[in-house]
Order: sequence, then structure tokens, then C-alpha cells
Amino acid sequence: MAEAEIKVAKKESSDPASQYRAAFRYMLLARTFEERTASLYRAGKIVGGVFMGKGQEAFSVGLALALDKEREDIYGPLIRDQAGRLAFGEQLIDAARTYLGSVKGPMRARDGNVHRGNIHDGMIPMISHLGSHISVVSGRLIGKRFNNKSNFVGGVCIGDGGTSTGAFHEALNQAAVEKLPLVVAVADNQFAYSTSTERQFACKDLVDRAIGYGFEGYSIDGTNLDVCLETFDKAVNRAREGHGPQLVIGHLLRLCGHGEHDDASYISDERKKQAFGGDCLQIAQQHLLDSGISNKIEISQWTSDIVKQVEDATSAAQREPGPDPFQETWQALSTSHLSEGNATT
Amino acid sequence: MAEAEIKVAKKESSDPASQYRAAFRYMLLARTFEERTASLYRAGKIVGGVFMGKGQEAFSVGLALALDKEREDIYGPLIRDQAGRLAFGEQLIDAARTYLGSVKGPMRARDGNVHRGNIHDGMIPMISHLGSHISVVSGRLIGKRFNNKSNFVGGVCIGDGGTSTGAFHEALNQAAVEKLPLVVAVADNQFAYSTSTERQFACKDLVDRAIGYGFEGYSIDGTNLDVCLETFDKAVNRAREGHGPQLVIGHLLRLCGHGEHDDASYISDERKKQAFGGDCLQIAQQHLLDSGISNKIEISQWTSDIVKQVEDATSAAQREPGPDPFQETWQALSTSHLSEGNATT
Amino acid sequence: MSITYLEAIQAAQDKALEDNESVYIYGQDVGSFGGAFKATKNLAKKYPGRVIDAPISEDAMVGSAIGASAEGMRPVLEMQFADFSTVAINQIGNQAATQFWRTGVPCPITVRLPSGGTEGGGPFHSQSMEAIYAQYPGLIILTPGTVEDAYSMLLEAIEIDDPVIFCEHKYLYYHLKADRLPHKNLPVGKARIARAGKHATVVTYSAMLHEALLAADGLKEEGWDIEIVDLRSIKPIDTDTILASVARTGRLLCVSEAFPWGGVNAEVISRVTSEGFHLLDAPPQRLNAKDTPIPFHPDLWKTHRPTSQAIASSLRNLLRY
Amino acid sequence: MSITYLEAIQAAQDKALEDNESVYIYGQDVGSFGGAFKATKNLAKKYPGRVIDAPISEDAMVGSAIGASAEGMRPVLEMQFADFSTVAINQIGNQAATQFWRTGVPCPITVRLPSGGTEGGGPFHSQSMEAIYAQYPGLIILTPGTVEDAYSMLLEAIEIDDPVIFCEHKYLYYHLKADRLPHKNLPVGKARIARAGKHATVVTYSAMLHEALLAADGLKEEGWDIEIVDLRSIKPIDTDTILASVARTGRLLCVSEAFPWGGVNAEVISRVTSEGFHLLDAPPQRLNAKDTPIPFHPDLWKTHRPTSQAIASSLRNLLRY
Ligand SMILES: Cc1ncc(C[n+]2csc(CCOP(=O)(O)OP(=O)(O)O)c2C)c(N)n1
Ligand SMILES: Cc1ncc(C[n+]2csc(CCOP(=O)(O)OP(=O)(O)O)c2C)c(N)n1
Ligand SMILES: [Mg+2]
Ligand SMILES: [Mg+2]
Repeated sequence: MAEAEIKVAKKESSDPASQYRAAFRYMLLARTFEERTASLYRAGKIVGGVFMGKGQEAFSVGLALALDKEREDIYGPLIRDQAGRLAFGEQLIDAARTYLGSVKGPMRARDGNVHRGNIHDGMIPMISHLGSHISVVSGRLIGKRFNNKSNFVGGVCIGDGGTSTGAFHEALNQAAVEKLPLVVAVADNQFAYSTSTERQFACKDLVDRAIGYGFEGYSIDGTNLDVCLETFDKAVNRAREGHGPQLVIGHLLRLCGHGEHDDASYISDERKKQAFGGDCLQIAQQHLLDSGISNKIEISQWTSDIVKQVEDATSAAQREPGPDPFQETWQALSTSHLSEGNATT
Repeated sequence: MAEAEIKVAKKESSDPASQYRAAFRYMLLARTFEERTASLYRAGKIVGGVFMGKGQEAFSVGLALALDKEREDIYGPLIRDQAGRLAFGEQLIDAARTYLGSVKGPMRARDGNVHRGNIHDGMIPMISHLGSHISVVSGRLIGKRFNNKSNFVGGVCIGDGGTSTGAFHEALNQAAVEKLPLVVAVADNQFAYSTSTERQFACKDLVDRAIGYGFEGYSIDGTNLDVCLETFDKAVNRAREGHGPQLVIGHLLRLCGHGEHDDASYISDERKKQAFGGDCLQIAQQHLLDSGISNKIEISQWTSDIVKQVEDATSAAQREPGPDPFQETWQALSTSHLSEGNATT
Repeated sequence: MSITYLEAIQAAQDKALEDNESVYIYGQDVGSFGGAFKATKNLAKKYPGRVIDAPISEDAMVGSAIGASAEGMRPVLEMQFADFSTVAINQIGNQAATQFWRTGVPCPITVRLPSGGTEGGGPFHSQSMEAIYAQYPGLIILTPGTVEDAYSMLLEAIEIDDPVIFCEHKYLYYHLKADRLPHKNLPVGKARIARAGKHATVVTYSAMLHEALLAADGLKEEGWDIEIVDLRSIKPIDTDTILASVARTGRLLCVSEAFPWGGVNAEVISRVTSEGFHLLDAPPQRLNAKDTPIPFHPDLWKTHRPTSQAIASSLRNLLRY
Repeated sequence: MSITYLEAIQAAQDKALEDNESVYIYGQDVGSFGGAFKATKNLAKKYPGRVIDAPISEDAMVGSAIGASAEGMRPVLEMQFADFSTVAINQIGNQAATQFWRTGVPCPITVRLPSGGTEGGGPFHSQSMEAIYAQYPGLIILTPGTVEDAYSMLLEAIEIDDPVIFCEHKYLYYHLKADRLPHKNLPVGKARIARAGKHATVVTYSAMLHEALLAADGLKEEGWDIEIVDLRSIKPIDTDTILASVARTGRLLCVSEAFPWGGVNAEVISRVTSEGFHLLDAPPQRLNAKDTPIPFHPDLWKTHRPTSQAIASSLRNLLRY
């Protein structure tokens, strides 16, 4: 199965070319899967919001590939990190199950879509309140330190808009005070929903915040896969080696609506032609061809493999049962004897 | 009355020497008054916390003197800003009333001590949750802008510890996005209660945060009155002239416990000998003498005037009635007909 | 002509902006985009500079509105979803709500909370937070359940000199329509008999009003006449109207979409049993959402919240007592 | 030997740190300073690296505890005052409380809230927030009213696999003393008959327990035997013990220091009237703080909260019914 193959490529080889190839395929898989979820959404097969990572796959995959589950690294993705989730090790079927309401998904249809995660596997299941997952990732690192573990890193994702939350600030400051091996990846995609960055912050570049927290900072072209891989590799290594928290700002453009309900008509065509307005997937593909790291035939083979994987996963998930309300325990507590059940209704 | 005289000095003269003299007297008045509240607290005459501005008077008065009530400037003091409050125009009797539970105080004994303010007069009555008053000051400025006013400035105070709150971050970012004429004065007094700054933030100097918000920044010796007056003068003018928000960090040391219940034994004597460990009041007094701006006789006259003022205010407030629970309306709403009164009890 | 609950909210804001120069709107994406639900559609264009996009800073949004109100402004805040107001609860409950009592200066701000569950909303886009805010002294909490109320009560909210939490229900946004907007309507503070009956009283509000009406229609065929009280505001609560209804029917069922512990149902039952104990011919009952987070999957969600079927079944039990 | 309520809390944390390596304490000034109230006195020294000063970042404090708990830790958080937990309510109510239900992974964190009023505390250092947290599914809310409970319930809280909000009352810190700490005690989830009686039941908890006991002593002289139920935990509520008491007395008064709307009193009355309607010989009554912020001045404060006099007067009315 191609998916497994991608993972092998990630783990076994540290040479840049193989890494690039693996990264590209995660990006392509994410893009293909998300386009499928978008059409399932339009067909009324998916409820809730569908948020795509279109244009951010290189930045997303960059962080996730630099993390290492075998060292117990922690990953805190957000709504546009399908590529990173897959690269971190998410099974495509679990993503499909969550979108399609299968009870076999990691959230058992209790929560949906981008809110999935796997706590034991180190992937934080985000709640919606932006910024609030960062300190949770920090807590995982604090916990590991208490347990005398070492060499672990936490990577966490947020958008330009999310940086305006109090939770973001408290978490970054706390991580710096605790000198945690935390890498914060800010995808500055120029918009928070319809709000462009001039209405979101007033510094020149969000990387200007690094110094104020005592973070090491990087400001990069988030549409360039090579740059993303290299920067996150460096930032994750710096964190792992004890240099404290790292802030990576990726400049790019959201190439879709906020969600699939949004036509993004407020994003002008000029914007797309400006710096960082390009499509990281196309750019990476061009680089594969230009550099000879891959070729048209291979890419088209990857593409058809991926299309099949996506088809398999979504149709399998669609065949799976939804949740049965009568089988649900309807208990929010793990301590059953203290659970009130329906005492109050 | 000496108090009124100080105010005249502030308004009428912009020459540095008179300003310095006025500032010094506000500092001395604040120090004297606070020492009196401390002893009333120890005598059981004041309930709730008594927090002193000892060591921060120069920094506090610096901001307040730069503000101008006639231009409708807004002032948002915090717990250690007795000096600033007086310089902004607070009547000493109102401070005394609030501490001593007189119903004639601005908070009518409903709220106490440092929580007093006067909304119509532009002085924000702080709630306890640190950081939350900053956006309220910003809102005043936004409101004035809507009302087509101009030339106003907001000055707001916070401590080193308060910078760790989410509210602080959201407010600073918002002020920068709105390009408000806001001056944020951070008194870095090396401690938040017992917690020293290494456990509070990890940047070298909190002024490093200015750039990340798009503020203009200043890092100053908060024990030097001259420097404080000059810096705030500049920052307030920059804000007034449309250069957007300003962040002033004052380095100093809290020369007392967190509150009067705290002996501050965790603050070492060495700390007091280090840079910024000095007493701004003593330093200012020395400067008055050295420079010939004042002299021993005048200072001792000021001192005895001030002691009398403080005595008059506290003893007057003590003679005033406390609140009468049976005269209270016990309604939290201004819209009486929607107030439930005791519907629920 | 026909107008939806959502359009009524847009129209009320339009009228408030038109009538009163002190009104402005502040919230994420409320400007040229017109808001996540289009509740401020066209307003930024029509009222330049008065409908303003906010950063994702709910605490600062509310804090600044409090300050602006002291300058004579009447800010209307849109939370993108009620759930996100959680991070502003300190400014709402501790800063805005206490200001008048502490200082004598009123704080006329309106906070719009797009509330309640919809299919696929999940745990963080579905909450009904009215009962959490109602615990704070100094707030008025409105929960309109009709198009007419959405309009007239929002206009009133903006005029009220105290902080108002305006809980508009997302499920009603598109589903609920009226022929026209009212010129006059019941004032805030008064409950409405949404359906006259004699065998039992249902006290409810917001989207549950419509589930209750459906349940009552069904029971009509079984020979039962159910009276339905639409609270309209849950702080204050119009206890007199409730007691009068219970006096007529002798039976009480309270229905709310919020979590079960405490909340509107418990508050109503406590008032009725304390002041109208003798009016009751049967133990008062209540129906809430279940005591778990709100599920994402539509099948779970339908079980989690009270539905017309669940209300009918509770009513049958109550009537049989 | 005699030990205060506050010392019991310190002792419980000492024992928890001693017995279980996974326990750590995090909060402002809890380290070498021993906490604003000295509830962690000496612990930083005794357990190096496990009692940690936090920045003034309540949201991040709770968020990080949630993460650490997923690594097998059992964090105990101290909020400096309950009131300041307001800015962490999102992490508590939406992140911690939903985790088990969403993912199946428990979230064993304990959040200590120094709660309730004292002389001069004022609006922001006096709040009783238990009823706000109780509305969130997924939390356990403890409200110890005795030295013994402060100790044993805090130890239990730290062992419980769910997020526990531990509401300790500041007024009891120094006022309340016991001879020794218990080896065994009633488990969490059980209410206690704090005083046996036959004429009326008072259901209460935390500091109000002692006001109620005083009132009952006074009424004894008037010939009335008041039974007092100490809830101990307000989520869950031990409804059975309450119903059994009401069955004995036929009369119910609920007393809480929290704000009046909704809350513990309303919840208890709703349960009793729904399940034990026939047991009641009189309308159930409740007594809360007033619906305003909590006043600073001691004279106002004493009128704002229920006192033994107010309780006695309510009881007399109830007994006369
Ligand atoms: C605290 C909070 N407020 C509001 C929202 C609603 N919301 C969801 S996504 C979004 C925009 C996020 O923008 P950004 O952080 O730039 O991420 P992007 O969507 O661009 O990836 C908003 C406002 C939220 N999730 N959390
Ligand atoms: C949100 C919040 N958390 C906790 C507190 C309790 N508290 C009051 S003052 C204080 C220390 C403040 O330190 P700093 O900001 O440095 O001001 P300073 O006392 O040094 O002037 C703390 C923790 C609070 N007031 N608000
Ligand atoms: Mg963005
Ligand atoms: Mg300080």
C-alpha cells in the first residue's frame, strides 16, 4: 500500500531527495483526500465544516516530518494540517471515518472532522477554541520531563489569526519560562476566515514576536517545500538539543475558502500572484521534475495510487456503521460510580 | 491646601524644574499616605489587601503627569499607582474613604482599596483580574474616536507578572491593530507576589515585546524620576501625535511586601543593592538637593504639609459613616424594572 | 414577503445603526464579509467605519466595548459562535456585569451569541450558554424563539442600559420565517403564552419552543391541550406569567436545550414550587440535553437534545400522574 | 493536637506527593513561598522540583496540566483565588471536561479553588464558582465543609481519574479546627447528615454548613429539631440522602453562598420536587447570596450572604407553614 510506503521513505532515509519525495507524496495524498472530502461535503455526505489545507501542505508536512514518533514526539495539528497529520502517522482511514461519521473512527462519531486525534499516539485532538491546544502540547512535554524522559519534542500548529488569542500568548510565554522543546509553526496564510492580516496584527512579520518570548525564530517561504523541510529540521533539532522553544512563521496563501461553504471571493487574483501566493504542491512537483528527483511517469503513478487509496478509504468508511444512540453510555466521566447519568433529566 | 498647589504646579508650568518639584510632592504624598494605610491595616482599621507602591512612585507619577485630563486623557492605574492616581487628579479624601469603608467614597464601600476609580473622570476602576483593564482603556479611546474627538491619549499600568496574562496580549495586539494612542507602562519590579521574573518570562527585557506588537518601545531606569518624566512625556506625545501605541518598561524593585500581610523575606538584601534596587523617592530627594531645585527647608515644609493632609484625610474618612445595608438597593442592573431583586431567594 | 430569523437579526442591527449614531458593531469577520452567518450582511458598506472586523481576541473585544460604552457608545458584539464567548467570560461576568453596581455608571453593551445545536456542530459549535451567564449578577439574558422576538428584542437589547447577552439560536436562523417584522411587540421581561391549553404547562424558550409546539400538536390528537409559555428572557424570568399558567393547568414541564445541571429548568421549577406549590397537581418535571458534551454525529445529537418526541413522552407521563 | 481546615489541605497535598510520584503542584507562588494562603507550605522544599511556581497564566496552567495528565501525571493546580479561574474556564470546561468523553482517555487533574467570601474580600476575591463549573458535563465538583472532608476529599480528588474542581472555603481556612485527620471517611459522592432532626431539612455545603448549624442550635431552644444535610459534593449530588431526610421532615430549605440564579439550591429543589414531591409538607425554600456582586464592606457583605440569623428566620417561616 502506497501509504505505508510513504512512511518507510520517511523513516528509513534521511537523504534530502527521499525526504522530498516522501513529503511530496504526503502533500499529494492530503490534497487528494481533502478534495474528496470537499466533494463529499457538497454532496451532503459530510456534516460540520470542511476546512482544507490547500496551499499549506508543504509547511504542514515540514513540521510533521521533522517529528519522530519513536522518540515520543508530540504533534498538535490544527484545521489545515491534513498533510502533517498523515506524515505524523495518521491512518487515512481514520481521517475518512471521522469525516464520514463512522463509529470506528478515533472520535467514535462523538466529535468530527478536524477535531480528531489520538492522545496515546501523541496527536492532540484539538478543541475549537484557537490557541488552547498549545499549552496542552507543552503539558505533554512537562509530563515527559517529570517521567525522566529525554530527546522528545513537541510540534504545534496555529494560524495567523490564532496568534491573537490570549491562549497563544500564555502558552508561548509558559513554554519559554519552562524552556520546553516546543516548536510552534504559524501558518501565516494572510487570512483568518475573511480577515486579512492588517486587521489581525501590526508587526511587520509575526517572527518579530520570537524575541519577546525568548524563542528562536524563523520566517520562511511556506510555499517552498525544500525551505520548509530544512527549517523545521533545524528547528526541531535545536529544540531537541536543548535550545528551548522555536517559532517558525511560514508565509503562504490560503488557496481556498475558510471552509468549503466559503467561496473566498474576498481574496483577489492579484493576491495569488504576489509573493507567497503560489501553490506549494505545484511548486514542489515542478522541483521534482526540474531536479530529476522524480519524473512524470512516477508522479502519475503516485497520483493514481493515491487516488485509489483515497477512494478505498472513503468508500470503506462510508460502509461502516454510524453510532447507535442506544449503545452510548452518555457518561462524560470515566469514574462511572460518580456519574449522574440522567439524575437531572 | 498643599494638594491643590501641587496640581497647579503640574498644569501651569512645563519647565522641568517645576515639573520635577510637583512630581516629587506627589510621590511623597503617595508614600506618606500609603504608609498611613499600612499602619491602619495593621491596626485592623482597613480590611482587604493593602498594596503599596513603595519604590515605584517615580515611574507611576511619570505616566500620570504626562497625561492631561483637559484633553480627556484616560488613565488605567493598578495596585501600586497611588502616586499616579494623585497626579492624575484623584482627591486624597476619596482614596482614604475607599480604604476606610466610607459610603461617601467613589465606590460607596461596595468595592474597596485599590479598586476605586471614577469613570466619568477618566480613571478606570480596576477589577482584580490582571490585564483585563487594558482593553477597557483602549475602548475609551475607540469611543472617543467614534465621537470625532482628537488629541486624547490613554495611559495604562501593569506589572511584570500581569504581562503573562492572555488579556494583556489581546489588548496590546488590539491597540496596535487599531493604532490607538495608548501608552502601556509596565513596572518591572522584579517580582509578582513572591515569583521573580525568571519564572515569569524568558526574554531579556520586556521591551523586546514592543516590536512584536508593533509598538514603539522604551526600557528605562524606573527609579530615576528625571528619566521617567522625560520618557513618559515623549511616549505620551508620540501617542498623541499619531505614532500609535507605546510600551514603556520601568526597571525597579518592589520595596515592600506584595501586600502588607507579606514580609517579603524572599527579597534578598543584595537585590536591593543591585541596579534598579534603589528607592526612587530618596534618589529624587537627593537630586532636588544636589541640583538646587529645592532645599532642605522647603522639603521639610512639604513633608509636614503632606503629613497633615494625610492625617486630615484619613481622620475625616474615619469619621464618615459606613454603608447601611438597609439603604442599599441590592440591584445590579441600572434598568430597575428588569431587576429581579429577590425573586430567586 | 417573508423574512427569516437571521434576516430579522440583520434588520434589527441595520435599524439600530440607522437610528442611533452611537451604535457600532464589532466582531470577527462582521465587516465586508458580513459575518460567519451573514447577520451583518451589507452593513459595513451601508455604515462605513461602524461595522468593524476584530482580531481573534474575544477578551479584548468585550473589554474595549465596555470602555467605549463609557464614552456614550452602544457597542454590539458578535461572537462567531456562543462557545467562543467562553474566553471572554471574565470581561462579561466580572467587568461588564459589575460596573453599574460598583460605580453607578451603566454599561450598555450587547453581546450576540449564536447559540445552540445544529447537525454536525459538535461539542464546540453548539453550546447554549445562557444559564452560565445568568448566574452572574448584572446581566440581562435574552433568548428569542421567534422571528418577531429576534427583531424586537435585539432592538430593545441595544437600547437597554445594561449588558445584554443576546442568545440567538443558529437552528432557527434559516428554518424560521415570518411574514413581516413587528412594529410593536411584547417588551423584554414578559413571557408569552405561545399556545393556550389547559392540561399541562410547558415552560421553554428558543429552539425548544418549536419542539414543544410540535409535541403539543401531536398530543392534541390524543385529546390533550398543552399550554406553552415562551420565556423570551431567562434573566429576568417572568414568574407571574408562569405561575398563572400553572394555576390553569396544575402541571409543569420545563424544557431547555442546555446541559441539565442547574440552569433555566431548575430555576423555573424552584420558583414555581416555592411560590406556587399549591398550584401543582403533579411533581414538576424537566427535560434537558444530556450531561455530556454535544455530539457531532446527527444521530447522537438528536438523542442528546430534547426533541418533540421526547417532550411528548414526558408530557404523557406528566398527564398520567 | 489541633489542625485547621487549611492545614488539612496542606497535609493532604503532602501525603499525595509522598504517596504518588505522579503528583505535582503548579500554581502562582506555590513554590518556596508556600502559596498565597500557605496551603503548600514547606512542600517545595520537601519535594524538590514537584511544587512549581506558575506565571500569571491560568489558561496555560490548566492546559499544561491536561497535557501532563496524558503522560500519566496527576497535576494539582492552585488558583490563587477561585475568581481567577474564570480566565481558565475554557480549558477547564471545554478542554479538560470533554476529553474523556471525546477520546476515552481520562483527564485526572485537580483544580483547587480558594472560594467564598471573607471580610473585605470584595467582588473579585470572594466568589463561589461551583455552580458555574457544575453546568459543564465531565467535571466533579467538591465542596468540603469540614476539616476531615477537606483532607480526605482532596486525597480522593487527586486519585479520581476525572477533572475535579475542589472548592475549598477561605472563611474556613483558619476558623475551622479538628482534633485529628481521619484515616477513613465517607467517600466522595455521599452526603452526610451533619445534624439529625425531625422538623425540617436544611441542605447546604461548605461555609454555609456552619451557619446552618448555628441556626439549628438557636432553633433548638425554640423547640425545633432541624436536620442538616452536608452535600460535600455538588456534582454528583447525593439525591438519595436528601430525599431520605425530606421523607423524615417534610420540609426543605436549601442554603448556598453562591449567587441566586440557578445553582445548587435550584438543582436540589428540582430533584426533590420531581422525585419526592409527595414527601413535602410545605413549599421548598432557598436562601442564597443576593443577586449583586459581593460587597467589599463587612457590613454589606454580612447582609449579602446568608447568615445563621437569615437561615433561622427562613426556617421559622418554613416551620410555620
Ligand atoms: C477563540 C476562537 N474564536 C473564534 C473562533 C472561530 N474561528 C475558527 S477558525 C477562525 C479563523 C482562523 O484563522 P487563522 O488562525 O489564521 O487560521 P486559518 O483558518 O487561516 O488556517 C476563526 C475566527 C475560534 N475557533 N476560536
Ligand atoms: C488573572 C489573575 N491571576 C492572579 C491574580 C492574583 N494576583 C494579584 S497581584 C499578583 C501579582 C502581580 O504581579 P505583577 O503583575 O508583577 O504586579 P506587582 O504586584 O509586582 O505590582 C497576583 C498573582 C490576579 N489578580 N489576576
Ligand atoms: Mg490564517
Ligand atoms: Mg511585579
